[in-house]
Amino acid sequence: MDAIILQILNGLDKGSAYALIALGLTLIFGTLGVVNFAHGALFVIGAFCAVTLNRIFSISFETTDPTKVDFLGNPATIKTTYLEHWFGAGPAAWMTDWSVPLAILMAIPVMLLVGVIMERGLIKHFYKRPHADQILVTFGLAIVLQEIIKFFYGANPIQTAPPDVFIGTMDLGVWLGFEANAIAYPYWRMVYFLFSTVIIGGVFAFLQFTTFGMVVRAGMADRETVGLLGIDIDKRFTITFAIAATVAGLAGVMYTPITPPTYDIGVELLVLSFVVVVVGGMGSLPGAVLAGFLLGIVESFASMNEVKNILPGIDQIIVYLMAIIVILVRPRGLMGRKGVMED
Amino acid sequence: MGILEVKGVNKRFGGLQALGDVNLSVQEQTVHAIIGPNGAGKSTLLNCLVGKLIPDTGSVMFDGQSVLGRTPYEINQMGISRVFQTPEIFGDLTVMENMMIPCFAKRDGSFSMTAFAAVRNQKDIIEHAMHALEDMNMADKRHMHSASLSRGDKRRLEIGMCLAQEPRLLLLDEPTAGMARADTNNTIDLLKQIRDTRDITIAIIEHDMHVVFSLAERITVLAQGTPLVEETPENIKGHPKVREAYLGEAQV
Amino acid sequence: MSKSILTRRNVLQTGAAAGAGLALPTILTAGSHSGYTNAPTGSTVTLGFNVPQTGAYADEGADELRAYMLAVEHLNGEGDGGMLSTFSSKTLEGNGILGKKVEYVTGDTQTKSDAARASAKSMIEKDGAVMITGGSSSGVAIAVQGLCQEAGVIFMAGLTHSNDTTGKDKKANGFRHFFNGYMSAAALAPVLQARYGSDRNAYHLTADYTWGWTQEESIAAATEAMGWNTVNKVRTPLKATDFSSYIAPVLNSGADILVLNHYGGNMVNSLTNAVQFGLRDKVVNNKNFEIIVPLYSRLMAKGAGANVKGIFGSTNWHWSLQDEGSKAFVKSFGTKYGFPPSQAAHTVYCQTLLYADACNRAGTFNPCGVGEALEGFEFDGLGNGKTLYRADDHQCFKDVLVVKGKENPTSEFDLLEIVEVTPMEQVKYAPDHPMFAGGDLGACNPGA
Amino acid sequence: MLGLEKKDFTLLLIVTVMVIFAPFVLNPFPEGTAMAQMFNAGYPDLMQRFAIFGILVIGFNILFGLTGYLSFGHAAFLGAGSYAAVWMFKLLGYDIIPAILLSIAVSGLFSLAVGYVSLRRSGIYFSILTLALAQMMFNMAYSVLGNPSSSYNLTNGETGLQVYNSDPQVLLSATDPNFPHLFGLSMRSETHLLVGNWDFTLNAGYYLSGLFLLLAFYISIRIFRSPFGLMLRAVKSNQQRLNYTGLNTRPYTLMAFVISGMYAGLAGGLLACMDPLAGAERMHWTASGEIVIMSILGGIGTLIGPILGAGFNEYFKNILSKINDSILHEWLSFLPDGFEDIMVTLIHPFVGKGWHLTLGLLFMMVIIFLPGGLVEGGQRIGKLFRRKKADTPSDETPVE
Repeated sequence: MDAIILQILNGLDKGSAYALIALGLTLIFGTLGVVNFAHGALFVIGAFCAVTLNRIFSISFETTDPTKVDFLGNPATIKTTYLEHWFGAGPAAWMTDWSVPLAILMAIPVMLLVGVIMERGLIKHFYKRPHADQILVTFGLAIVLQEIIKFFYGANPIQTAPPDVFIGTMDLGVWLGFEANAIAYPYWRMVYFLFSTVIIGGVFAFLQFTTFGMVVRAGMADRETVGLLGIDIDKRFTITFAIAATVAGLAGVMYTPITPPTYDIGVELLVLSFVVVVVGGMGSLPGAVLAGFLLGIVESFASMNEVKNILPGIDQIIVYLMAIIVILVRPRGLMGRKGVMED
Repeated sequence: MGILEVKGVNKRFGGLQALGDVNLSVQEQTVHAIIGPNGAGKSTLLNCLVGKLIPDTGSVMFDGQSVLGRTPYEINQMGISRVFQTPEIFGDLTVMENMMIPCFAKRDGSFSMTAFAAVRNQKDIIEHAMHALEDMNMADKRHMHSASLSRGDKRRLEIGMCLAQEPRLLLLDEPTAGMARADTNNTIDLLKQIRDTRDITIAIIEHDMHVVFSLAERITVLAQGTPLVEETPENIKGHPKVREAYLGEAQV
Repeated sequence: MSKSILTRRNVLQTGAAAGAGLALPTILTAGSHSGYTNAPTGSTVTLGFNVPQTGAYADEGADELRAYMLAVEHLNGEGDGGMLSTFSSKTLEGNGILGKKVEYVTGDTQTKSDAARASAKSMIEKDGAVMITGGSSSGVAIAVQGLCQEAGVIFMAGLTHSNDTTGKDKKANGFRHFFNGYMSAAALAPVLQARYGSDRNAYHLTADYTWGWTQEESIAAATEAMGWNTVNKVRTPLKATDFSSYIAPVLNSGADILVLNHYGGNMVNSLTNAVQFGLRDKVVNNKNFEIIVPLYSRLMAKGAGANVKGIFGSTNWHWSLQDEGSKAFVKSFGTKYGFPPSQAAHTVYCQTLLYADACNRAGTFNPCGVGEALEGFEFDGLGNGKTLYRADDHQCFKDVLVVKGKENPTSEFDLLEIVEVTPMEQVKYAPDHPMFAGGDLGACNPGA
Repeated sequence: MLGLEKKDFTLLLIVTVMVIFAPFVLNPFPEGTAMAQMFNAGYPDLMQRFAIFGILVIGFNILFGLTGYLSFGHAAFLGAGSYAAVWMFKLLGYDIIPAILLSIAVSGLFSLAVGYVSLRRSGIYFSILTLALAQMMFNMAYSVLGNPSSSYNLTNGETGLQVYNSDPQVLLSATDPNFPHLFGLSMRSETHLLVGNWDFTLNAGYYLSGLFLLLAFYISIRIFRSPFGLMLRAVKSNQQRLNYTGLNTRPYTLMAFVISGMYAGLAGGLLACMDPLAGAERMHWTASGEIVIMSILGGIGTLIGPILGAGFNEYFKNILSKINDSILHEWLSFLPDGFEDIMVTLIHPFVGKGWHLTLGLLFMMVIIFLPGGLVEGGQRIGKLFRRKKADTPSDETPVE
């Protein structure tokens, strides 16, 4: 039982990352009608915002300490961060410690900008082109973005720790009547789950309660009509794209302490998030969220030894299997409307 | 016994009764129009005839055989050709190639593995297609990219493609919708010519009364998914039920 | 026609007199030539450095490339000479190899066996490389080793840790300086026993591919031999990034040791996740829960950050070693690039020197001659103490380092501390050991 | 001739001449020069790749170019073909005929199964289905089906399937070369032609691949010009109209899928003949993406495009990945010192380990500005020269 609860928690945690990516993907697809294969790269850009802020905080000047030696036997250089120099040791330590949450503040403008540039500079020109062209050009963009990141940050994973207070685990089991430490779950993973629920809730509230959101929803339901209403579609498309980019980016920022980011995780996540979108139903926002969590949980269960002993290797293919079954049995996905993208 | 017999067809979409107990009999070698106000179920009925939709109950017989449960291409091979509201042609192909495809369908059936024959050696097909183009007065346009044709020419091409299959029943779905008056009149003339020169049955769904009264020999009026009357054009004009259904529409 | 591979350079050599000066074309068939593949003709010799430049191991590949360029400098008599002065064999005098200046070409393995072979082939066929070296994974090493055997050039393996490279898949033209899974296990086991006792329950998480399997087998065998119980062996997909669903079952499995048979990004992620789940703070069976990473790499340890602290593993070499050879190498590498070399850099540097020295001693670049010179060669001064290139399987036997993540690193490079240098005798095994059985070295192939 | 109209026959003739003289054309620089080092491409491995990937992309073009169905899992059939061929080498011996026959058959069967399932959907659903099925095949090949210690080691996992001396090879006779061969002619045997300082390599494996390329190209022309090909183009243009014209699209698309799968199988088999090792990575979905890239670079739906695209991609991949800083310095040594360093720094990100970036950018440029690929580029240039000539349309539509 405790094993199952743990896997559900893991599934929710993975699922929240999937859901956030799929949410943006669906938003873009539903409003702009564009299949964005570069969406995984946006997650990676977000993740590297956190890495970058961490690096910025550790920019330092060097002084020589003649009493110590470095690995070559030369007098050691002591690095002092400008942060420490300017703000003093205490605040500097606090800021470095909280660099991941602080990176959100940096990621929001960065991601908005990236989104606007991407949409205005590239995607815009592909609204009228076939879906295959959209897939291909964004696929190309994904390669380019990931290679740029690799050029600056290398190929190895880069560790960014969560704030100290979130290191360690929380004993959830005792609340549920299990013995101590039977169900211990890392704090940061719970933070991530809460964070993503807040973001998901925020996006839905935004769409539900603002005029802008209303237009977006109307556009997702019937693009032609909204086009006829004389609303400045172009501007709204840009903003929608930027919001979707930001959601993916924030998902990336907060994910860095869970698994250290590498330049190429976007590709893996992209395939996954497309599966999520398809399972949820093309163009359905609640579907994307639901499918994200569902897929996370299914994936977690498939990695359990009890399951793997019966079906060896099932954890390697479960995601694809889900996609195949859903597309064949129910092509509109869990919550999609009939006829979307079916030609 | 008509060539097309629709009996007791019902179709519901969720809570909406799109078609309610539709009975319809189209006699061989007549022009039969199905009219009705918007939302009367004309398109749903048409889709039930060509295999796109399957009615909940009832039967649709073509020449004594049921069409229900058959796919569109099977129904086409039985002898029903459909002309769409907006012309559906192969935009990436030339006019000639467009015309050759129904000729192949007529000769080879729904599938044939002809990967090693050369199209240019199919003399019978080329001849057939050229005839069909000449019938439509389009032979001189055969090298044009069909996407670059005018709206009226696209319509002609589509009708020509349907006729090239020598169907027994030609279904037309609002063939003049969205057309300028001149184009509409041309299309009417074309259809008249087809009616008068070929052994063919035509069922036409139309909104434009001008078209209907120029062509049809029988008219079925559909309202709220149910046939109101089936009559000759003369008798339809003053029919009270029709007036009621079309209240406010000036043409009647 | 002969079935041998023939490339441009050696043909030019024989054809030069007949063909070069004449306007008439000369036709040469492979049969008209004898010798060996890519015999250098002019005043230079070309080596092929085949390292991952793209993909997950690109950083290790870059470090290997740095070491190769350093080795070439030293062989050609530039720079400070590095380990040339500490190497026990004294044939290298900074005048190239056999008096020929060393040149090199580079290729990208992409850490894919197909791509690695294609790139090696291009270096052999087009650039006339007489030796191929490099690689950062066992799959690639085995694939390229097979190619070099067929093509008739020497392969000096880079970072490859699978038992199979000098076991089931060993080849006469291939040589490995790096240690392997068995040696890691043999070196680690006594240390682990001393620290953690002999009554332990180990849980293995293993990357689901060739290297992972052989390492899991080696470690499980060695730890079981000292009394440990293996609770479970779980395979994880190679592409996994979030290991939470594999870590969570460990919590209540009754295990008190977690062995991570992971390398690269897998290792960083699984270790990070394991620490996240509080495994290191757990007490199971009244013992502190411990994590072991059998194969350590400093470059990767950096990615895992503070999570490596206190965790045991093994490594082929580490820059903090204080023997003369290591010091000389660290000095020249550090001076040139500004940071200390990785174990991958060290191993490829040594391989290049060893190859050059073997050529000098054999008096030829012929792979059969070079192979003979390397087989059974004993040397010292390259950083791992007295080392033997065993003739039976072309595996180097040398001291293995048992390391643990440093608790208080003094710099960003100071991540591992050496716990013990396990002597060569302790990690040695018979050539026909079951874990290495089934292979056949075959005869050396000189190619054309 | 050969059942082709004049224009197509000319095209076939041009390709034939290209195949025959590639070893010369691709080695324009004399041996030993810096230019030769970098730009000469006339060595067996690369030329074999030109031909083999040409076959692969020609096949892909029959599916994607004609029907518009974008498969993101085509590399799986290449891999299946390679595995089949290596298994033939292991079981029977190094004769390539059974290997190639089996690789075509196996890929044909795989593509029949995959096509049957995925062609139930179209558009992006089709793409995702093919991607998912291919990734499942890749994952199984990479790990579960490749464990040497298990009883079902079909693929030898990460290392790749290869021939061991202990393999049965029941048909191997003592006189056979210890390498894939055709009636005793090793795929590796070569003849060198020395002219002045030039050295041209004529390699058996390349010419065999070239022969298959010509055959593949010829078949593809026949398919393009056949009623079947016309139907496939009609599928791309308007599937609805085709259905309502009495044609069943499913068997057409499925046949196209299987044909292109068999092309991929042939390519996979040939790859194994040139180098008898089959690695799982050639099945990964990014490898499928590369096939898509090649066909777009060349020009989708054109006859010659696939050959150009495959050649272009393989050539630049090979050249770009091998340029390192020392070579850059050598090239730019004519520049003033400081300027040389700046140029090297500027070019550095795009070569060597940055070759992915360059190809990615190039690919984007082509999609944005030249949707018809190299063929469209060629046509645009051609138009500039032919402006004055009156356009006389021929009786058949040009598909190039």
